[in-house]
Parts: sequence; structure tokens; C-alpha cells
Amino acid sequence: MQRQIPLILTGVIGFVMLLYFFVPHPFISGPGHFFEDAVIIVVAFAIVLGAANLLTFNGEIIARRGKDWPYKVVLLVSMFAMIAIGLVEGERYLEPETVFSWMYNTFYASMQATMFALLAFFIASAAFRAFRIRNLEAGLLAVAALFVMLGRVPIGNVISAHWPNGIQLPQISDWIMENPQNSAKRAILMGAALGVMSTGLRIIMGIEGSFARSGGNS
Amino acid sequence: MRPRASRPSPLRSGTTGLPHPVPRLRATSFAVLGFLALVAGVAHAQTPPATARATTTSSLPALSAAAADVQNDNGQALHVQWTAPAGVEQVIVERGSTPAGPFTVLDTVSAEGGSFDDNDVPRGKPVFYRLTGLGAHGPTPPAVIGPVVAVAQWFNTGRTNVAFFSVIFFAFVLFFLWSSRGGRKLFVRRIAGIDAIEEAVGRATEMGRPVLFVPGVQDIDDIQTMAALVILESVARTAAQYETKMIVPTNYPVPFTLAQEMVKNGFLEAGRPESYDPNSVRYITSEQFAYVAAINGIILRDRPAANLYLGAFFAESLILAETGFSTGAIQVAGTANVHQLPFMVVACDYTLIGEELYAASAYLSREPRLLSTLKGSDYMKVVIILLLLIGSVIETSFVLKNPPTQSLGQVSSPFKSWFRTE
Amino acid sequence: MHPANPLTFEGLGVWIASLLTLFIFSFLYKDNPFYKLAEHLFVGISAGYYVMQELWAVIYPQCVKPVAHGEHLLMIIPGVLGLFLFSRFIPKAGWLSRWSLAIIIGAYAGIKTTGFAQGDLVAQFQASILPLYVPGHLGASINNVLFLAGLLSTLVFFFFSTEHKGAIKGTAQLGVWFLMVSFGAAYGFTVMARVSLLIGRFQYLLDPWLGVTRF
Amino acid sequence: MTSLLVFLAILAAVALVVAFLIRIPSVATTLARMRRLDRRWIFLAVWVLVMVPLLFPLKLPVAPTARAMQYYEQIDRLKAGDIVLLSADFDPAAGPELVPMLKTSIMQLCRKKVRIVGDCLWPGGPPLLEQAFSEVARDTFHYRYGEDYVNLGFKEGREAVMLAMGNSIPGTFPSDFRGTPVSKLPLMGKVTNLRSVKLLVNVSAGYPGTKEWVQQTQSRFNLKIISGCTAVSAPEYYAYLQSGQLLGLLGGMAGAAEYEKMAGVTGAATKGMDAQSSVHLLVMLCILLGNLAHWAARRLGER
Repeated sequence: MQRQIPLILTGVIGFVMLLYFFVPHPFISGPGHFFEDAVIIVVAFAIVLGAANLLTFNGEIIARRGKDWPYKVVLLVSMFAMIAIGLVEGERYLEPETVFSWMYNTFYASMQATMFALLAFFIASAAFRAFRIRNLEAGLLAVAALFVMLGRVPIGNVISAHWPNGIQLPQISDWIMENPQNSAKRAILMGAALGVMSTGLRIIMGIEGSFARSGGNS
Repeated sequence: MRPRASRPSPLRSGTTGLPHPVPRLRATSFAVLGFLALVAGVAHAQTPPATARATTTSSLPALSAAAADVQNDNGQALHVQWTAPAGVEQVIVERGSTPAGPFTVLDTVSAEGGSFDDNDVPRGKPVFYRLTGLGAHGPTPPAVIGPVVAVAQWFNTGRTNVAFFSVIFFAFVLFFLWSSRGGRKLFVRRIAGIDAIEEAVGRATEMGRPVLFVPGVQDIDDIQTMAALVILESVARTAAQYETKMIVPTNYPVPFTLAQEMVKNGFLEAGRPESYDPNSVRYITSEQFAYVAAINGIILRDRPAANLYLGAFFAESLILAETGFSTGAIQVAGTANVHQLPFMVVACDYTLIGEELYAASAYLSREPRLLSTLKGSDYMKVVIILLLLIGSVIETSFVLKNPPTQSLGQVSSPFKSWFRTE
Repeated sequence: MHPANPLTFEGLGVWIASLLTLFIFSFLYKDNPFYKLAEHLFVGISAGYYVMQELWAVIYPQCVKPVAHGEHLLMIIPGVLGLFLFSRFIPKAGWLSRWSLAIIIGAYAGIKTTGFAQGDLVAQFQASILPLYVPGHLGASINNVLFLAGLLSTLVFFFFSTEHKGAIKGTAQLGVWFLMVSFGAAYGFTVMARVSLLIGRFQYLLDPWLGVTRF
Repeated sequence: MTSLLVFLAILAAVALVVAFLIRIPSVATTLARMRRLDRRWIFLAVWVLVMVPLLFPLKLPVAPTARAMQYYEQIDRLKAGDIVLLSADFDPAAGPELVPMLKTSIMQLCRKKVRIVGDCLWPGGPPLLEQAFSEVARDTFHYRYGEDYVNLGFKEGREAVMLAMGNSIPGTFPSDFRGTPVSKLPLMGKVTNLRSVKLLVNVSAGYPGTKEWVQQTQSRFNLKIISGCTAVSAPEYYAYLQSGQLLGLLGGMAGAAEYEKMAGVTGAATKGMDAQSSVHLLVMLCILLGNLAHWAARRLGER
């Protein structure tokens, strides 16, 4: 029972949302609209749940003085500080002059951007140490990569400015993007679409079921 | 044609969304859908679409206009069109429920556009529009058009082609599901990547070093993680046969438990449950870069001879591939996250590309669920390839008959046009 | 331009942000306590930030406010389902969270299935029906043939129901070549993206922090 | 033509010299030893090659490509008073690539006197959108909040939000990012659902983003979409461009720089292009040198 009802519910909701695409009539689109609105709210709670998980998980490490526990204290304190400021400042918490906005700019924006900027360094060192042209396939990859890297930036314009029209570097890189690149990418897109559709079908038919295991106290 | 909807619809919506009275057809469906229908919208489509012409109230040049129901919608939109006399720059669009008004202004729009979509019409009720042109010489006399009724449709005919593809594909998947559950063997070719994995494990054995298996960085809700764990079981079996140590770092609690299960199973199936080391599956952390830094540490410290990265990978793929490459290990990778594949292809000895990851897991597990999806997709691809070939021939002959005058792609054959989605 | 003044509220923010930026960059030398501090700070701050966004931008205006005003009473249902998600912390009531997952998984299964069917399957298929010869447009004709060859051969590569032998093997091999070109292009674009992010960080360090503008 | 031949000749000469040098054992040994180079030297090179062009700009010419022109023209075709939806689906991680596009898009929309409804499907985005709106629309073009533009802020739900907006935008966003009820914003009275917007300008960093807007809304609500996206997602979107599901595409900071060039501004993207060029050259050099080192090592019989 505890497993069956959610599975049936999932199937029914999925089927309504599927039909909703083909049936504009309010008999289907009415429930469809309701599910759209409802899922927005439930997903929001799911994100809050993520924070709650973070709390229990790190709280447990702190409690048993696990590895790096002082850092976990920093983590939880900063999380609660952010929540407290947001609660105090209320609905207008994102106005430019609020403390919450200041925290966003100072901590969130700067560190998130830097985390990903680190990858620029790693990409260069990986290019040097782990980009091996060992066969024809890797060779094709390398040639396409070189053309695109050169053709997409101003240095490519400068090098090929006086080359015959049609084979200047930016044009070659555009052609690679629009033709050979695009055709292979489209095959991947179609294959991925079939994968998503069959997963959707299995969920609606109630034979996917892996989530029913992952939910609850398993 | 006089629209029937000029008299009030017998089924008017109540404010709560509950229909009154409930027709029989609806009542049965309610029983099926239960509380879902609480929110079902109401007004029934039963009036024919209405098209109304302008009735001008003045002899001065007014707009000549018409309004019609928007097809394939839920009965909330009407389309108003006009031809404005010269000198009219803007048009005030108003709507009312009687020809005499009162009218409420919807918007003032540029006359040049020639049309206005009213997307917030009460369903099934006759409405009237009043259009007034504005120009340098003052306003034109208002043109009142109507009544028109917005009507809901039961099937969006613009999406027949999507239904066509979906039905064919779903039929394939369900057929293979049914036949594989009935015990029919479904043939799937052996993926070269599986051989590469076995070879890698073999080499680790020769060198007496461990095998590293990273099941991606996503939680269990990503099907790639599931596919990776299926592959893990068979890798563990091979490793058990060769008596080679495994290291499996994980980053979420559920994959961690499942990975333990899989490795244990693999050792059990190979008949060596005593060689199973419970510490081989480790929980690291769910923070992306911390997890990667920890794996880097493992690679540099324990020097595994084979690194297998299978599952959902993101920006960290290149860091892993590079570190593993620098230790000279054999590396096999696989992910459906296409934008990470380039880094794996250049740094790994073998890469499972996109769907190959799922195919490998279906091949190894022989699970009807996975196999039927794989076979269904394959047959759908055959359909697509055939339709593309036929379509290209039709399109070519069409273009030969109607050579393009200036720009390409303006006209297309009826075959191609049928697949245009709306 | 002048360097940011750490004595103002805003300037202090720029100083802290810049120092944290450098803390994270210190990871390039090696993993160290500064990096670890920044990393944990980031995880905590972002979790708190997300909670507030979900609360003030979604849960409050979408659910709490309308229900409190008696407007959309039906929104009590998703609100309760949302709270059910937390039942997993109570061992005996954990099964309740499956009801909430049911609506999330069911709704997205339906939405994604039709979205992919329309946008990535039918529309992409339709756009791939190309004339193989266009009178007077030799370049376009060659491109179309090449495009179709790439698409079909890649589709054949992802075909698992027959052994790759003979003509199928050759076609699949062609598909691999097209795939490799596409990976090469993706490689180039990814390099471009990562480098841009670094440039952005350096621009931040130079301009609001140190007050150096040179262009 | 001559410059192409000269370029090819230089390439050939370099290749010949390298092929000759690699035969010299001492050169080969040095090259092979390079494989063990501490990668922090490469990090240092990246650092220098980004910093130096930012401090001493060369101002290499940016030339708009066809794709960026299409993006520009789609906005250019709008008429004064039209309403567009500007969905800023990104967060600070992609800021350097996407904020310049966002600002230039708002600038072009303001020049056309187009009314803008802004929203975010990424929780990290609303402050970035607000900063761009205040800087460009409010301060430069004196747009009035609530009448000429609104910032609806964030909404959770990814594809579900897109579909809900197709039904009703005020219903999906009952209040703006400050908590003001949309019924108090005059502009929102003119926006019923996605069918009432002339164009969707989507600035997108991934999921949810352009791909989902295309799948869920483009044909379903007959919506015209142009996309400014990160370079990582751009290759995938070329497929939507060819099929006409997307009408314009800016990819990454380079796309942003081309767009700035067309709009006649020198923004952060244009300023970054010199550094972008220099690091691209470095990465290419790394690929070539790395492989040369491998070949050298193989000649010497190492693995």
C-alpha cells in the first residue's frame, strides 16, 4: 500500500501531463495547470530539504568530532547566518541595499565564480599533460578543436584577415560548428530524446520504481 | 454564419472550478481521476468557432476588422485582425460582453501589425471587440465586431506528428518489454568498452595494483549513476575472479550503500565472498571539488593500474582524467554528459560515448526494463533513418521542380511540412 | 579609478570578496586550510541563500500567502506534500515522502517526455529532411549531403541490435569521425568558456578591488 | 591569398624544423623530460597570459559573425512598445560570459523602446538581473519600474514554470522580486501569458535554460526565442539554430564581444578578448608541445 499508491499517483499525474500536450481542452489542461503550479511548490520544499540534509549530515560530523569538523561548524554557522538575515529582512530581502544582497555579492557571487574559474588552469595543464593524439580519431578531434579555438577569437581574425573569403579562420570554425559538428550532435540529441521518452514511459507505466526505493527510510 | 454562442452557454463555470451541472461523461471520468478533476476547468466546447465581421457605426473610414477563435487551444484566446486605412498609426483594442459595451481597453498597439491576440478571454462566452484607430488626424470611428466565442478543442491537430512518433516508439518499447518478460532473448551486441574494462582489470592484476571505479558525481536519481552501479557489479565480479583489490569512492549516501551491495554481490557471484573488503567502497563527501580532490589523492597515493570513470561527470572530468593519465594507468571512461566527453576521449584509453553507457549496463544486467528501452530505441532509429532517406528523396525532387529563387529553405515539400510542429 | 575603500560597507565587501577569491586560487598551489575555509563557507552561504530564495520567492507567495488570504485554497495540497518530504527524518512516517516524490517525478516525466518528443525528436527530424541537390547552389548541396551522411552514420554508430560488421561497420566508423569532430568543437568551446570565467575574476580583482582600468 | 600561402609556408617550415630537431637525441630527451613538468608552471603561464593583456591591451579587432548578427537583428525588428520576456537563467558562475550579453541586450531593447519583463529560473540569478536592469534600463535609459520593465525574480520548478507561464505569467509570478504584487505593476496588466510576448531573450547557463525553453515553449506557445548562452552549451544549440527553433545565438564571451561590437559599446567582453586570444594560443601550444613530448618519449622507447 505504502508503495502502490505513490506509484499509481505518479503514473496518473505523468499520464495527465503527457496528455496535456495533445489535449488543449480544460478537462485535461485544468488538472495540467494545477500540477504545474503544485510541482513548483513541492520542488521548492525539496530544495529546503537539501539544506536540512546538510544540517543533519554535518551536525553529525561535528557531534563526533569527525574529520575537518571545525570547517563544518563554519559551514553551518554561515548557513544559519544567511537564513537569519533573510528572515529578518523579510520579503524585500533582495533589494540592492540589504545586508542579504551584500552577503550575496561578497560571499556567494565571488566564491561561486572563482570555483569555476579554477578550471581554466586545469584545462591548460590537461591540454599539456593529457591530450594525446594517438590515433586518427583523436587527430580529428584535435584539428577541429584547434580550428574552433583559433576561429572564435580575434586572433583568428587577425591571422586570416587577408585570406580568400570563405576559408578565413572564423568562417572555417563556423562551418565546422554548423555542419559536421551539428550533424553528429543532432544524432546524439535524438538518441537522448528517445532515452528520456522511454524513461518517462516506464515511470508512467509504474515499472521504473527506483525512486520508490530511494524515498522514505531506506 | 451566425454563431450559436451568441446565447449564453448552458454550462457556465462556477467560481470554485466545480462544474454545475456535471454531465455524465464527466462524472465517470471524475471517478477515475479522483481529486485531479477538482481543478478541471469547466466550460464545454460545443459551439462552433465564430467568425464575425465588423459593423461600422460611422460613414467615416473606420477599420475593417474580423475576429476568430484560435484553434488548438484551451478556449481562452481569440485572434483579432484588421486592415487600417492610411494614416492610422495605432489601434486601441477594447473588449466587452455586449455590442453596446461597456468595453475595457486591452492594449494600444501599432496598426502596422494588423492583428492582436487576446489571450485572456472567458471561455465559451460571446464577446465583442471595439477597435479605434489613432493617427495624426485624430481617431477613426470605432469598429465593433462580434460576437465571437473562444472554444476549447479536444485534440491539438498541430501535434499529430508528435503523437505519430511517440506512439510508434512506445509501441516498440512495450513490445520488447512484453517479449523479453516472456522469456525471449533480445540480442544486443557486445560493447567494445566492456572488453576494454576487462582488459584494464587484467592489467591491474598483472601489476598487482588496485582498480579504481568512480561511479560519477550525481546522486541516485540520475540514471547514469544507476547504469554505473550495474557495471560496477560486473567489474567487481571480474576483480574477484582475478583477486584484485578495488577502490570505489562515492559521494552520496544512497549510491554508497548500493555500491557496497554491488561489490559484495560481485564477489559472492565469483565465489570469493571471503576476499570482499568492506573498506573498498568509501564514502567521501558530496561537495564536488572536495570529492575530486580526494580521488586525486587516491590516484596519486595508491597508484591504481586501472581507472574506470563511469557515470555522470561534470567539470571535474578533466581533473580526474589528467591525474589518472599522469600515473600511466589504463583509463576507461563513459558518460552521457556529452560536453565532458572530449576530455575523456583524449586522456583515456577507451571511452563509452553517450548511449553506450546505458547499452553496456543493459548488456551486462540483461534486465528486461533496460533491454526493451535499448531495443525500442534501435528500432525507432531505423524508422528515423528510413523516413529521413525517403524524405530527402522527396525533398530533392520537390526542389528540382520548384528551384529556390533567392534564399534557401523557404519552401518545403508537403512531406517535410507535415512534420513541422505547432 | 581608486582601489576599493575597506572602511565603507560596499568597499569592505569588495575586499572580502577579493581575499576569498585569492583563498580559492591558493588551491592551485596545493590544498590548504584557506581553500578549505572558503569552500565550506561557500557551501554554507549558498545553502542559506537557496533556502531564502525558495521561501520568499516560491513558498511564501505561491502557497502561504494565497492560502492565508483564502484565495487558492487548493495550494494547501502541494504545501502539505512539500512538508511530507521532511517525513524522512521520522523513521515511522518516512513513507509519506513518497507521495511528494510521486508528484515531482510524475509531473516531470510527463513534461519531459513530450518536450523531448517535440523539441528534440520531431522538430530535429523535420529540420534534417534536406534536398540533396539544390539547383544553382553547389555549396549548399554539398553541405546537405555531408550533413545527412553525418547524421545517418552517427545514428548507425548508436545502433546496438546488430554486430558492427561489413557495411554497418564502415558506416559506424564514419559516424565516429563525425562524433570526433563534434567533440573537438565542444573541446574548443569549453576551453573558451573556462578561460572567460577566469578573465571575469581577474577583471574583478583589477577593477572594483585594485582600481586599475586599462582599455 | 598570399597571406594564406605565407601562413601555410610558415606552418610547414615549423613542422619541418620540429621533425628535424626531434631526431637529435638531446632535444628529444629534453622534450621527453618536459612530460614531468610541474603543472604549476602551466598555471603560472595562464595567470600571466590573462593578466598581461588585461593590463596592456592590444585591442585586437572583434568581427561579428553571422550568428551574432541574427541575434542583433531579431531585437532590431521589434517595435516600440512591444513586450519581450528576458529570462536570465544563470548565476554568478557564468557571470563573466553572460552578464555582458545581458547588459547589451537590455541596452538594445531600451534603444528600441521595448518593454521588458525579466525573470530567473536559477536561484542565483535575480540580483544579477536587477543590477543589469538598474545600471542600463533605469540609470541610462530612464526606464520606469513597473511600467517599462519589471523584474519578476526567481521561481523554482524549471520546465513546470515555463509551462505555467504559457498559461499565465501573473499567475506564475504573483509578486515581483521585491514582493510587490504584480497587480500593482501596470506593465503586468498587459502581459497575460507567453503568447503575449513578442520575443523571448534567454540568457542561459545550462539547465534549466535555452534547451528547455525550446522544448517546452517554442512551438507549444508559438514563441520566438533568441539565446545568449555559455560557450559550453553553445555547440548543442547549433542544432536548434539550424532547425529554426532558435532565431539567434550568442556563444560565450566571444559571442558577447561580437554583440557589443554591433551595439557599438566596449563592454567587459570586448575588454576580455585579448586575454581570451592569448590563453587560446597557450592551450593550443600546450596540446602541440604535450604531444611532441610524447612522440619524443616514444622515440626514446619510454611509455
